[in-house]
Amino acid sequence: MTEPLKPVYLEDKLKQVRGDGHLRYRSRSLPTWCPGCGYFSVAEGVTVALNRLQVPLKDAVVVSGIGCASRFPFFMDTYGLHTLHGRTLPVATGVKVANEALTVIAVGGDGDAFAIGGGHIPHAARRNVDITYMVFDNGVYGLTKGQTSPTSVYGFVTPSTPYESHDQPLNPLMMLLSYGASWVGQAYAGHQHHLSDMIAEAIAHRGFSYLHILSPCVTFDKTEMTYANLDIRVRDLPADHDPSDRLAAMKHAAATGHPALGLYFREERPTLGDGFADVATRAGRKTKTGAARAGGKKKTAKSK
Amino acid sequence: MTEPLKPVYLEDKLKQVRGDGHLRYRSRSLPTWCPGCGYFSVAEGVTVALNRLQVPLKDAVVVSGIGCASRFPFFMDTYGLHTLHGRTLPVATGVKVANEALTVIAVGGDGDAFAIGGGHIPHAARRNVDITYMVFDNGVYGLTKGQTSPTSVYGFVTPSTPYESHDQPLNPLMMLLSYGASWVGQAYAGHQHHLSDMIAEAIAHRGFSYLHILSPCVTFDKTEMTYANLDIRVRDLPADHDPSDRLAAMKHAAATGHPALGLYFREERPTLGDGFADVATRAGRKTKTGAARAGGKKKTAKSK
Amino acid sequence: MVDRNGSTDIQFAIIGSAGDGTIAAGDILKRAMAGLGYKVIAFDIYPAEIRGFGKCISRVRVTTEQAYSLKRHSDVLVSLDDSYAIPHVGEVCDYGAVIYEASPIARLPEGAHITAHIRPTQLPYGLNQREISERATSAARSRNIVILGYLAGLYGIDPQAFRDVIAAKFERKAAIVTTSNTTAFDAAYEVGRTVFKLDQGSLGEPAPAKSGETATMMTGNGAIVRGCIDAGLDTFFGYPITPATTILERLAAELPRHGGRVLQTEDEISAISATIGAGYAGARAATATSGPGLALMAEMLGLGVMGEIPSVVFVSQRGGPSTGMPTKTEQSDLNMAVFGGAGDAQRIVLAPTNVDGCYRTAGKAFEMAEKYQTPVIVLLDLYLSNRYETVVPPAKNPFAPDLNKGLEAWRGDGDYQRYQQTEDHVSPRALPGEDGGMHTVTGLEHSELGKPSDLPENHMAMSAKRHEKLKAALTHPDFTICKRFGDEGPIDVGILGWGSTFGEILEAMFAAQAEGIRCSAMKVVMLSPLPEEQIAAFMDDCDAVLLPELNYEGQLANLISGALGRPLTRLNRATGAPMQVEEILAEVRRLARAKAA
Amino acid sequence: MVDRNGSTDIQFAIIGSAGDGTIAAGDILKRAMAGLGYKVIAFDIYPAEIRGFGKCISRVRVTTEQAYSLKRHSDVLVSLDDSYAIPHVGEVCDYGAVIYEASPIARLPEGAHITAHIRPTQLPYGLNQREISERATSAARSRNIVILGYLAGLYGIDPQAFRDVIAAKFERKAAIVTTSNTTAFDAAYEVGRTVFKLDQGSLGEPAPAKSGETATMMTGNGAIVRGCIDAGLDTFFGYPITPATTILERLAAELPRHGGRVLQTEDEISAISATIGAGYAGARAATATSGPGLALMAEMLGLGVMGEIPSVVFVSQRGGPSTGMPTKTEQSDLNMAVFGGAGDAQRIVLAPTNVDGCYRTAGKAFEMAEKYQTPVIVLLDLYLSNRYETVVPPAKNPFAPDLNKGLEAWRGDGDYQRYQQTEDHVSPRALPGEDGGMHTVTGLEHSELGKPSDLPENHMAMSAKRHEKLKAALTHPDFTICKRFGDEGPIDVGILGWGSTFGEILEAMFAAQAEGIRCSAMKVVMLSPLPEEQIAAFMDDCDAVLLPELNYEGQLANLISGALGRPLTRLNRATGAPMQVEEILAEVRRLARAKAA
Ligand SMILES: Cc1ncc(C[n+]2csc(CCOP(=O)(O)OP(=O)(O)O)c2C)c(N)n1
Ligand SMILES: Cc1ncc(C[n+]2csc(CCOP(=O)(O)OP(=O)(O)O)c2C)c(N)n1
Ligand code: SF4
Ligand code: SF4
Ligand SMILES: [Mg+2]
Ligand SMILES: [Mg+2]
Repeated sequence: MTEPLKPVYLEDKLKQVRGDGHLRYRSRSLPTWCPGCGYFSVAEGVTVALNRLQVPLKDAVVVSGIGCASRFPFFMDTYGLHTLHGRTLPVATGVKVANEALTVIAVGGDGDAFAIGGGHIPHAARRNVDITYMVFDNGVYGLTKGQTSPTSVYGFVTPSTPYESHDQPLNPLMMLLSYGASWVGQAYAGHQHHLSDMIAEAIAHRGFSYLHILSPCVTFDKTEMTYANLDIRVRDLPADHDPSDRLAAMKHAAATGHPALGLYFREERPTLGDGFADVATRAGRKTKTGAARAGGKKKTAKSK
Repeated sequence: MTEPLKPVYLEDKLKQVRGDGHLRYRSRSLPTWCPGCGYFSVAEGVTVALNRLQVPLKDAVVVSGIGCASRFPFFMDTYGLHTLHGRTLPVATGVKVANEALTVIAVGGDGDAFAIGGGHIPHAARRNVDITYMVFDNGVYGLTKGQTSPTSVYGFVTPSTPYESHDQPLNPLMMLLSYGASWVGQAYAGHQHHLSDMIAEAIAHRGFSYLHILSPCVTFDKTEMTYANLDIRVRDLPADHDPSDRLAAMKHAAATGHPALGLYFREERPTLGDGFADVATRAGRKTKTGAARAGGKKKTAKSK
Repeated sequence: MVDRNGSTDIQFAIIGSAGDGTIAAGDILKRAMAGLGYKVIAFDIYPAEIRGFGKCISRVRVTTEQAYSLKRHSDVLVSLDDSYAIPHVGEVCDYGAVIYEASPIARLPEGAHITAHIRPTQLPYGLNQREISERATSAARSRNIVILGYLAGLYGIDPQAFRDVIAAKFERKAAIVTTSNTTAFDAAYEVGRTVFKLDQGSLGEPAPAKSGETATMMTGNGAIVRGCIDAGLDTFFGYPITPATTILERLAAELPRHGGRVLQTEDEISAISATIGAGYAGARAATATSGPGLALMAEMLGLGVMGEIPSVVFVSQRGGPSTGMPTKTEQSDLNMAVFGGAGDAQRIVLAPTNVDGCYRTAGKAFEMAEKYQTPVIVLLDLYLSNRYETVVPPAKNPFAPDLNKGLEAWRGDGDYQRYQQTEDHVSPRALPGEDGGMHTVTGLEHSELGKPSDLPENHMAMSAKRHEKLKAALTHPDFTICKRFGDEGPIDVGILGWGSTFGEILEAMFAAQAEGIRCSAMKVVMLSPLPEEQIAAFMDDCDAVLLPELNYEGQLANLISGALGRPLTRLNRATGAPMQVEEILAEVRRLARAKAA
Repeated sequence: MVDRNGSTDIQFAIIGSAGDGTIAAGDILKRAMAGLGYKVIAFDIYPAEIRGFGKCISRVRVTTEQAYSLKRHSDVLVSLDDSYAIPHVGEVCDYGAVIYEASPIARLPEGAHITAHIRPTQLPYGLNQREISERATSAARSRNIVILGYLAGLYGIDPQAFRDVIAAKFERKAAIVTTSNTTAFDAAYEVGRTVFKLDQGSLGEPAPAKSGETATMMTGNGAIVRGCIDAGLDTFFGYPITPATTILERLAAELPRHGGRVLQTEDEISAISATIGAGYAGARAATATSGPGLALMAEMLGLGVMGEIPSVVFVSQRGGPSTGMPTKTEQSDLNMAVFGGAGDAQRIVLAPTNVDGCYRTAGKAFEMAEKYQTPVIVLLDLYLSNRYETVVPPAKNPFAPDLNKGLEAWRGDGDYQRYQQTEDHVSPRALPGEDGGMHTVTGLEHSELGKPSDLPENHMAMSAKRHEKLKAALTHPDFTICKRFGDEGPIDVGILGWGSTFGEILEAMFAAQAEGIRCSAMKVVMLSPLPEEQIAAFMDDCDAVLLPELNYEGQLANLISGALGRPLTRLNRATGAPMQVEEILAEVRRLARAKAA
């Protein structure tokens, strides 16, 4: 892991890289996020990662739910799908099942993921859908102006919990590990280089990759998940951590006081797409008999 | 743990215990389950447990979702609420929040719990709602006639997966442990005495208790989660397992080849009700000023 | 055996308990009759419980020309369990036959036996079901086969047709199963052939098949599956729920052979979400559910409307509200299909009225979803989903393979506009993987470019676009959005109808015409957008308009009255059972009399 | 400053960018005016983005008698940012004032300056906002306070009223904040007081308060919260969503003081599920959401209908479909509120038309839910939820504490029947914890005992029970289900309306009457069951009936036409903005002319 780096904003970036092509993954819509929001680092990270992997713009689809985090697709020059609150993963699954050739990146906030969307995560993970899921965890509901979220600290005071929240926060990394996700990692918006690296790794993984990104909301959380707090608290995963050891990963994930950054777990196993291929074989797939195939579907030729 | 005991059916039971009051928790509706279904053992277990704990009939509420398992409330002589597929836990939470004095038992099948209902479990667990949740896991959709479920084995052939299921099964125990449930245990319908004991313990626990019950579906699964298979595969948790050690519990939960029965984890921490009490104090609770209180609400006097 | 135009029309009802093989007997019967070239319409009723006991009824109507509904009165009742059959003896028509166990094991008190319930005008046939079965197979298990042999003998039906179906049915079992069942069948056939015949007559010849046509028998859900496959369905995401489960199951078995993918999702929200995701990516995508599942899909269907993403949702209705009566039929999800979304969320809603219509509607639904870039809901109901009819599959695949107005239709200057306002209100739709078409689809209101916008004029214009484009579906090629039957010109009583109930409506219309009432019926297949013009024209012709439907308040009646601002007479039933032809007829008579008076 | 019956009627519009304190200025203005005893109606518009820039408008109408809506034309426009204000100069009426920065930092090209847009009939007031602010507080930050001081001086409003509100507003901040802001205010007040007045007049006296009444100012959502508390709300489960979030937030702060419990759930499905669970257990239970959340609640509301469980759902509508326009108003969730469930899932739907109505409807919703054992949906919309009105809270809590027909009403023999058929179709409801009342509630169709049943007669009878019991709500004590305003007897044009739009309808009606058109307006507060009789009687009186609503197709129009089988004229807008009085008036004129012709 590299040294902390201050977040970079698109405006600065624009000046800095005019003409070097780095920004070709970004749309001309400037992010509407608050200045200082951790999400700018994530956007930068995705840009770096896509550049590094040279994913063709036309083949990348960014799928999101609803929230500040989920505004992300608008700021990309790829295909995008800004869905509904919590439905990021099933929609992304549909996209991937329809067209295996696409690089599908699903993003959302902690509320989108673990509150309203929490029921879908185990299934995307166990099916090993070949997509990348990045949760931008700011421990708060940004877009609706600052209510408590499933990852908020115990005792958080917000407009919906004015007498402190009494819910124990969830532990997303332990959850994803228990679901059987085939790639699980954690990064921090304050460590730009490491974040970009992790995003590239997550996208490159064949199967369901889950990247948890700690990302301060500078507007609605001035006391808990701030840069100041996180800068002090985050650690690297120990160098000797074996990412094929799920239980060891669990142990590190349990140590929430000092969130460890890095790759927790990785395994290679058949993806959902592999499953479909196997089903087709077992079923004795014929060439398409439907009119759709007989007539030759333009789009099929193009996109698959 | 006690020796295996063959399941007991209500009809036999009826003859056996006429007049000894044991059956007073059971309604006069005979279960509509198939003869041999593991659920008869669960019903027996709940009856034994309620007898042991002497919960007043009028104060027990059994809440369920939809499925064969969820038919359970109809066979009880307590209050019952047969809700919707997957909504067992939030409805049960509402019941408990409305009236702390009730003993709330939530039940459902593996599909009800981990497919459509999966999004609610983390939140009931982290809030530590003081209810007991029992999932009757038969690894299949019983009521809809035998489709694959989230806990079905890899490769399961069913009407909806005629060319084998390609989804990795979920691990409910690991999931519940990762959610922060304050009591997690496992029992087996084929081991009646142990099952009854575990149910009693689960109900007695103050906080959210999760009991996973392995229970064969004799009609739609003749090959996988059968009595024959499970009788051989199940083990006791090692005697030296420390139920306050969440990571040790995880390790045992991960060993799915030989499901271990017993108490995986237990901790005492404030419940959702405790949280509300704290909020009331912080808010400076007045006596109720609403007309509802001024006028004196009959039902309040009665039920709270 | 009512005679219609001198040809065959006979309805069998086999009644027994869940363990008796009742449904299996009905299945063999209808397949044998269809094999002989008769038209069949058949519907089974079974208990909601998974196992154990409970009443099963298999009703099979056999005709020369395809019938529109089952009849209230059966011509033949076969009892495999008298305790269940006795309450149904009354439904056997005069000169109809009642076949029962001649030597019941338990001796019943006088008057409790089924024979005590048979009217003098009905024809009683005692049959030693158990004895014949035991003699042939040394078990009583084949009683359901025995009654089939007897029926074949009694009515002079070619026994080979039955033997073929029995052989096919037990193909995967040990050979001995087929042999012993055939033995039982043959023994009973002899008994039936030689028994002293009462007055029941024998069957007319089936109509010869038209050249090149081979009739096949399928259920509504089966026809949906065929329609999906012929329309080139790419992906299907579903979650089991009665009575839609068999669509998922049949597709799971068949679609992979045709290059498609089927996934059982974790719930209905996931199913529709994945369907919308796949639709966005260019697949022909569908899901199937019943009322409770459709309720869960309401929010995501709204994204389909707003994002203009094609998708098809098959909804087989059952008794509601809530979990309701999962194994009973009803037509009460129309409100939700048409109105069940946040905001102005218009979509296309179609409801076929028979099995053949299921096939055509399924395929056309994909065409419409793609052409008008919208969710399409196809409303079925349990009675239609599960009933069998003989249908003649089209010689040529009737569905268009690709109606997407694609990126190549984009003609503007500057950036590609996913939501460009065009003449037909449909915009060129680029698919992921296509260069030059990158854009973001959103559930937020958006500009032509697809960027979020909350400008008043934009919202008004986009709302208009989303509504107006659907109107073109009213003239979608080769699709019947509504159709008029019966008398032309001035009409005493017109009957409007939708879904499975239209079969009973047609039968009632024929009966009313036979009584000299000028009667006409119109089926409405496209329920949203509503064919207002055609319905108004029909109503103009009618002195009175009746709308029978299987729900409590009259959901289509509300819809039509709301759109046209005109009253009509409602006939509503919420019983879980199909509407009775007689109920409709009685109401038609009443309206005709009221007019005459 | 339009004169209505010789009393005050002045509307201010303050326009600036998100960082300018525009909304805060409007807030102080309306509180100060309300403190002086004027009636206020106020509505703010702000950008959808969390932060950064974007146009903010705060409109405050101040009157002697409570007004029904904002006016299209403001009497005073204050610009804090000319680039946003310029497009709005046109909305200032003749002889209205435009107040702007006299010494802008950036020198604009001739013609681009705001003064170039002021009509000769408007009164321009240049004010050195920045300079006064900087002189008083050494920062430009207090410009929003400066304009308030200026307004007070200009219109002769008691400055102390402003100083009090400013002090209260900054109470929790450092004392210096209050002091410096007050200094800025006072400085500007002097400037306003002494500036050469053009023709704008000054304010009339507020009407004296009726004895014992203290008016207070609240939003629609604030009034909902008060109604909930006064009705004895026990539990509230909610999930944040604009524009309903503030109900959750306010209740979270206030309900615990009154012994109630508030929980932010993981989603809307959980919120309604817990609400239904709590309702089953005997609590007064509610949740609040907007269209997308209501869509998710559709299935569980069905359980409430089938299980006859009381619950209250507040739905504040926003622009749809789908995520739509979260910060814009619309009336397009009516379809879903009334029809958005599987099966025949009738429930009670209420829609208040103003802030005072929000309070009464909220409380009565709990009474009705309990009395008729049913879900009750209260439809609000963003415009109503967020707008401020002065209201006079009732002296005595107007809501009944317990209307549950409890176990003690059970009179039958044998086992307690939860769903006993009774005269009023409402059955005695035992609550968990009560001995002798044990039963299981289910979403399956059930017998009177509550056991699952799919018998046809039972389903018909239970469907009838669930529908018929709701009719009693039409005569629920002390609740206005609909109400007629304006002329009696034969009417040229009648206007039907619902929700927030009814304010504009009333203003249009007054204007039409002033023009000599015989005009009457009826607000429909209970939308399900529909007050058919009263609406029909109203329509009988009218030569033409107009129904203006903020959606694309006319959702209430469909409902009324569907129920009554009668046509009416629709006026639909889907712009995200409140309807304009002038649009309604134009349509009324057109209909009146058509009649005359
Ligand atoms: C069905 C539904 N419920 C609620 C909302 C309102 N809503 C929008 S964003 C959001 C939460 C955002 O929090 P998070 O997912 O953590 O994202 P962030 O804004 O913090 O990036 C909510 C509740 C919605 N749009 N849809
Ligand atoms: C919303 C909804 N979707 C689907 C169904 C159909 N359904 C009923 S039970 C069931 C699954 C039952 O499986 P499980 O929860 O494992 O319970 P089991 O029958 O095995 O005890 C399904 C899918 C339903 N009733 N409601
Ligand atoms: S509100 Fe918070 S999460 Fe949203 S853009 Fe602003 S800083 Fe980022
Ligand atoms: S189908 Fe299976 S789970 Fe259902 S009652 Fe029968 S044996 Fe039990
Ligand atoms: Mg967040
Ligand atoms: Mg199961």
